[in-house]
Amino acid sequence: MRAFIGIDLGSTTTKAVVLDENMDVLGRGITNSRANYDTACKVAKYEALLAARFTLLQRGLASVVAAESRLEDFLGSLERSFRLGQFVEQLDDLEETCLDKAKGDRFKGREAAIAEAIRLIFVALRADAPALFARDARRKSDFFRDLAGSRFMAVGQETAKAANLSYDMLLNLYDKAIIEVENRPPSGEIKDKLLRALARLIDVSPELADLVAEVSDPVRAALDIPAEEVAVVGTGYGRVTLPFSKEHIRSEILCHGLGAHMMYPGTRTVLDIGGQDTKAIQVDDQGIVENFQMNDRCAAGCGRYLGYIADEMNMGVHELGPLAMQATRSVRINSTCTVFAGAELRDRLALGEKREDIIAGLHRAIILRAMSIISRSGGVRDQFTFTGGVAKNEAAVKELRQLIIANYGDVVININPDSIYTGALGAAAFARRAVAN
Amino acid sequence: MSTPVTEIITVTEIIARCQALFDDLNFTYAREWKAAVPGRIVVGYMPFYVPRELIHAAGGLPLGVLGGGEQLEVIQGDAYYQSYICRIPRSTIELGVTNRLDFVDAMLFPSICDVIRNLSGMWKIMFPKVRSRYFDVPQNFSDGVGGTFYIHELTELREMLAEASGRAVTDAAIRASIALYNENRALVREVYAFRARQPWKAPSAEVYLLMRAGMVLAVEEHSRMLREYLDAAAAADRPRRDNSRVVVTGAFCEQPPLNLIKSIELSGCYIVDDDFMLVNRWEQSDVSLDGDPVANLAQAYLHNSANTSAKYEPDPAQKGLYLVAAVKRTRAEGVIFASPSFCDPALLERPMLQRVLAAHDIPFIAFKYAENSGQMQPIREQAGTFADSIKLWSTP
Amino acid sequence: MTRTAGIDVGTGAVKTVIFETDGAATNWLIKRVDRVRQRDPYQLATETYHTALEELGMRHGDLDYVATTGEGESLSFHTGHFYSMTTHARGAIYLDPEARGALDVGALHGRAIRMDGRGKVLSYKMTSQCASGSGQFLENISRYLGIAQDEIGALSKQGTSPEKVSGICAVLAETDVINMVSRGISAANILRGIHSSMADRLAKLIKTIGSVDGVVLMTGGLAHDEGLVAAMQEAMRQEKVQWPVRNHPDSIYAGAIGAALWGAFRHEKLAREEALEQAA
Amino acid sequence: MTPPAAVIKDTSMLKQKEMISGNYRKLETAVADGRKVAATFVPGNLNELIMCFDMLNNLPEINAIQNGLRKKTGAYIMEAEKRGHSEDVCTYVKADLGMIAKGNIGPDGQKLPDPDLLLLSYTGCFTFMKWFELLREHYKCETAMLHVPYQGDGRISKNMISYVVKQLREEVIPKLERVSGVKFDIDRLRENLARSARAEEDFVWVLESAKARPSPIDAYFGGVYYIGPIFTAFRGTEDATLYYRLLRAEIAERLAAGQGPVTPAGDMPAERYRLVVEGPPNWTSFRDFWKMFYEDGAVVVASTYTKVGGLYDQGFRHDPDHPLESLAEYCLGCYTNRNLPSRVDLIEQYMEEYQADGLLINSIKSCNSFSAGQLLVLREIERRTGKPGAFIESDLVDPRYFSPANIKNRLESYFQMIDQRRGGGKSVPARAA
Ligand SMILES: Nc1ncnc2c1ncn2[C@@H]1O[C@H](COP(=O)(O)OP(=O)(O)O)[C@@H](O)[C@H]1O
Ligand SMILES: Nc1ncnc2c1ncn2[C@@H]1O[C@H](COP(=O)(O)OP(=O)(O)O)[C@@H](O)[C@H]1O
Ligand code: SF4
Ligand code: SF4
Ligand code: SF4
Repeated sequence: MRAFIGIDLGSTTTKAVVLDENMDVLGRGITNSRANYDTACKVAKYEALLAARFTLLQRGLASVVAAESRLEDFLGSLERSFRLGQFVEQLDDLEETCLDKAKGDRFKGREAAIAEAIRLIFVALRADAPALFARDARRKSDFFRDLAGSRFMAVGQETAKAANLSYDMLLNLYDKAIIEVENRPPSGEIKDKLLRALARLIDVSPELADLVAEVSDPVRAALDIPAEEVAVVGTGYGRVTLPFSKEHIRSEILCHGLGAHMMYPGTRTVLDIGGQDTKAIQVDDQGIVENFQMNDRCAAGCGRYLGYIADEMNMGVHELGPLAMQATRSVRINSTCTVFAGAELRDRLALGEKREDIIAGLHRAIILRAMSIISRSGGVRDQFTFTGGVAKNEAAVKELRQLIIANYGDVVININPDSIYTGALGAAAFARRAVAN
Repeated sequence: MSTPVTEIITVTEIIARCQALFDDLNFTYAREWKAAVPGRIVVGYMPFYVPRELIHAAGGLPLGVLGGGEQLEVIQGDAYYQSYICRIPRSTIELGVTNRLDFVDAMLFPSICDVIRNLSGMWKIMFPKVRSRYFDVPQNFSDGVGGTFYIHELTELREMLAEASGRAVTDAAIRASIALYNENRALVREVYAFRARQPWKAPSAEVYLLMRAGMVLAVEEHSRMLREYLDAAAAADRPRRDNSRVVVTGAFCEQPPLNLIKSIELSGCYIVDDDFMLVNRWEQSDVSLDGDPVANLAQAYLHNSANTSAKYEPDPAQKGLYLVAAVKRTRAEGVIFASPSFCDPALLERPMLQRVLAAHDIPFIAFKYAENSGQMQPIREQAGTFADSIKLWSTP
Repeated sequence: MTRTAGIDVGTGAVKTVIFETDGAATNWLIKRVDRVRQRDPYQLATETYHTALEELGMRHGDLDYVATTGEGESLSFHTGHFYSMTTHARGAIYLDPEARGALDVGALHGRAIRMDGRGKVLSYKMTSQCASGSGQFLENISRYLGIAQDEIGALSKQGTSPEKVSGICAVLAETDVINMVSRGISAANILRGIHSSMADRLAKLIKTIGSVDGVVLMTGGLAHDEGLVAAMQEAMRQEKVQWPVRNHPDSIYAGAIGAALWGAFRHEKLAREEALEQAA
Repeated sequence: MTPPAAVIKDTSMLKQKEMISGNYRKLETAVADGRKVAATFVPGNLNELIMCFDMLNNLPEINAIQNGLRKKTGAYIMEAEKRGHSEDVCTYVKADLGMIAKGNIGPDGQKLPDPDLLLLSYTGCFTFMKWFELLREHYKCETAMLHVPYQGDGRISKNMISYVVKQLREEVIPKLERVSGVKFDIDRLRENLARSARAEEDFVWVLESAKARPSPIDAYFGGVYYIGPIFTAFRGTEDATLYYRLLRAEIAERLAAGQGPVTPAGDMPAERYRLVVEGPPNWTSFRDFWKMFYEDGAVVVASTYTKVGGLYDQGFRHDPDHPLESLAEYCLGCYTNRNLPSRVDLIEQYMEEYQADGLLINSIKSCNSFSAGQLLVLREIERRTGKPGAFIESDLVDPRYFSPANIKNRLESYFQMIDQRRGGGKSVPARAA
């Protein structure tokens, strides 16, 4: 497997895409960005290569397992088993690190109580884990930091009360530990881990044993195909600090333009709303950037804005869209300042407005800002493609559709479930080109 | 006045009418006014001084275009302006590109600042079919120099209007218009004086809406409305609150959101004078009706017009005294500088005015706003602190 | 004898105090601070107020004036509301009789206030909308770095080569900080950098309010951050401002104290006016 | 507009440096020498007239620029803001007021004299008027106001000329006579104007040399040096005439040799992109800003900033035969006094005549006069020429508003975009997994 990899180091998430020689996407991976850029890239790449393995598995097994649904089911179970294993491993690491942090003068005399509390919390966390990775389970996020964090806080509050310890202190231990844990790069070979996951799978789902036996050889064959990382190109907000040389770095504008063009060759206008920037890009029929505009130094109205709101309401980011969809009207919100979003929210709640209506208003505010940036870059031309993390948010998409149609008439609007990977896809294409030329 | 008893109109009704005019971003009134009689023209102008008499004399409706306020969603307008430029030009462009001003025959851009000045050129590029004119006024106030220049400018404007309306703008018509506007200005001054006497009877948000109506209504109709309001407000029974009295200044162009005006009052301040929509009371006493009407307009501009930061003050000793005079006249206890963010004329003037106030021991506070500001908390906080200190320190 | 409560409803925390005053003598009966933490601040304020009353064995009717400040304008059971600058000025003088300036730094705001000896606000300046110099920002960062609130001060003081944060914006500043971590800057230097950037801005704020005839007392939640206090003192030295800046163990209550004391003042004034009216 | 030390060491440059420091020296000793000082602005300055009264000329904008290049303005701006000026307003004003508040020490480190007259020739920007009202409040000296009307319809009318001439006669000249104690002599003015016209001729030749490929000059980063004498205290002097003669000879040599512009890093290697730039430069990071261009082979072949103090390349010359009228026409014709449609036409003309690859707008936060409407200018130019445009934002002398990473990002993308467009590029649709 010759792999051409694009990595998009964003302000909130880091994405990787693996292409093969024919420019086919083999795998995509994502993780939260973090202080250690190197790790963020490694994790994203690791995830993308993992996904690529699954693509290879699927190709290898297609001839062996005739029923498509059965194959899907098997691969899905395998992936969940893999993720659960990884999650538990990281939980173990986190627990150990927490205990390690609970030493020193500040904790004098309370060590035993703290250790016990931590143990209890992690017992609960581990007990929860399988449910998180059950079939069709809804997760608040896919990142370890968010998953472990939200459970830790929920369980921690009660545990602290019961043990008569300060909750702030327990939270602080978690904060101290998580930054270390998440900055440790993933260890171990994908292949070995997958094999272990396969073994576990039989333990939990004995009914799959036949199938597993049946596919064992093609699985091994697929896992044995060596992965050769031919070229890696980096882009994104953090690109200047990427551990790559200058020739292996492209501006995120070019990558997004090219990525969108690859997904939808008819694209002329691209809107990307990421964590802290919003870009509107005009491309020609070759995917070459003709014009672009970005938000200026203010981060108002970008993805992080939704993050702050979600935090304020104690929800996951991906739950905001569905909530806003329940609105019956939308409250007019003028300020999209991220930092004051919470204050504004409280203000409106105090005035008796309904939560869903306010949230709908906040989404509209974000999209209005994006509309201005689009308009500044030259308006919307057919076809229009919406990319970036916020494209996953149905309420944002709904407002955008409405406004695009109202202002630019009937244009094709493309939104891809994988749109968050657009920049990385463009980067991967540049990687492929670099080798071709 | 002999208003029959059956026709007594309440404050609520008048203000509801004004609010409806204020909310109507499609300018239905002006559209209907124009459609009612063939040959009528509508001439838009940006907030500030323009000689409305000439427009009226040409059979036109002067239509104040005061931006989009807080309700307009600015989508395309933002594409034309950087974040560090005030809001009013972008919402005005939005009004233009969304065809809300498509019935306007000519646009005037008064000489107030570089932003409006450049907007006049943008209008020429974006709406080539509309007559648009940058309306310059002299900063030299001697009759032979600035006066002569200004009479020329007025004459050019007069010609443009005649061309637009297809009829000559006669001296007699101008004189008749001056008379109507003299009457209107007198009524406006009366409303202001009434509020300064009994601010609890004429809440600032009401007076504001009433004056705003004057920017879009025919002058005759507005004068009638002012008269009705004066009667109705005097008759209304409204409680008097323990508020302090303030003059608001700096808001002569981009308008604050109505909520801001309400917030100032809610947090304990009665506004007893302001500089919202100065064009309503630009000439400070009647413009003469004798002789050459254009020369009279020029005279009034040079020697008897409102003071504001867009006008040069030739006499350093006089700088800012108009504000002190306003405070004295209305017995205000302080001044609130409320200016649009990024408004160069207001913000550059501010420190000079503040020093004059300080020299006269007049307390003041200052804040900035945008026409679509949503957060009133900081405003309430500052106006409230101002009012608190009067509440706590006044002697019973 | 006048009994009054002061309730300071903030975005970060609700502060409640109850006072008993008799002429010039004041007796501070109780103090409470509750972090809002995603709860309804009004409900929180109501609850805290009632538990405080209970603890003192009092009922709502026993109080002569319940004064709110901060964002408490629409708290249903209050007698009157005073705005934050009014109350912080008064509270600062109560805590530190030499105070003629107050620097209130809370969850989302910073304000510098100059007052006279009676607590009358003479001038003030507030930070503009952008919020990187606020408690919320510091809290987010320290959580990110895994540092507990009580560790911040000491750690920051250990910083030897502070790294300044550029941003006006808290969001971008957070990214700045993550960048710093990635460059291996120590937590101590990062915190010290944030403190000194904040202090720079706050010192400039103080300079704009004119010459303070006494001490500037830091009030609000961040007055308890020794790292910020130290940075503040340093910044004032660098800006060559003579007025000493200090804090007080009860600084966070300044707003609530001011509200309670102004409540008493107003109550007495109103009573006098009523007496005057009755006499007439 | 002296360059930071050791940038360009040509004879003309040395000459200019000597002229500028000479002027500062004269200002420093003005009081001792008993010379009267007029403060005035660059756009629409009446240098030839001021010279008739033996007065010295102190330009606050130039002080702000010089202080900006020396990175002193950050502190001055803070000082002005501390004294109640809004963070929103023009930083030239604040840099000037801050400098005065901190003791009025000029860029050369010597105390500047208080002006005897504020000559407010108010051209192309309302801020000037407020600026001098503020200075008047401080110095309490005489102020002469020359109101120059705006070319709202894109033309200079007779009414405008006679208004300006009348003000010169009745307001400005009498005040100059009174303050200086020198009687106005129109023949002296004629001589000065004749010298101006000669320098203007050479200056225009230099600007137009950029039509060649490669261009021997950078008409923006280099251009700001070339405009120095003619835009400031030297127009109408013998020195200025000489400077432009020297400069022209030097450029002629480079042109003949097929050389590109001189940059702080020596000769520019190869010309890759030819740009027209609209808007003033940033001064606090001038060198870093310039570097982002020459490093990538980008040359500015025409700029509008070099027209703020007069549009000589459009044929205007000071005219000794109509002295006051020609001063009026000069003031009325400065770049920012032209309406937006004329500005667009001018830029379009530059794009064509100088065969540019695109238009870059450096939008300045301080300056509404330039900035309000620039996004429409960009759009119009793109529409009319089909060439790509780019938009960056910075400020004149406020270091807080120069974000190198941001600007670099945009420039880089812009240059890559021009390249890609030239190269065509191949279509690469992907197949989804
Ligand atoms: N599943 C989801 N549902 C809704 N919003 C999402 C989802 N995933 C990410 N987002 C939004 O996308 C943003 C991140 O977008 P991304 O394009 O990855 O930004 P960056 O490249 O700057 O890191 C987040 O701040 C969040 O608001
Ligand atoms: N002991 C402490 N040390 C440091 N910071 C503190 C402490 N207590 C509170 N804070 C900070 O103070 C902030 C709350 O301050 P406060 O003045 O109550 O703000 P507000 O009035 O806006 O609620 C919180 O955001 C918290 O970060
Ligand atoms: S608000 Fe101020 S800056 Fe903006 S257009 Fe009006 S006068 Fe000009
Ligand atoms: S704090 Fe808010 S307004 Fe300020 S830069 Fe950040 S997002 Fe923008
Ligand atoms: S606004 Fe522009 S033209 Fe006016 S003084 Fe400032 S920089 Fe100069």
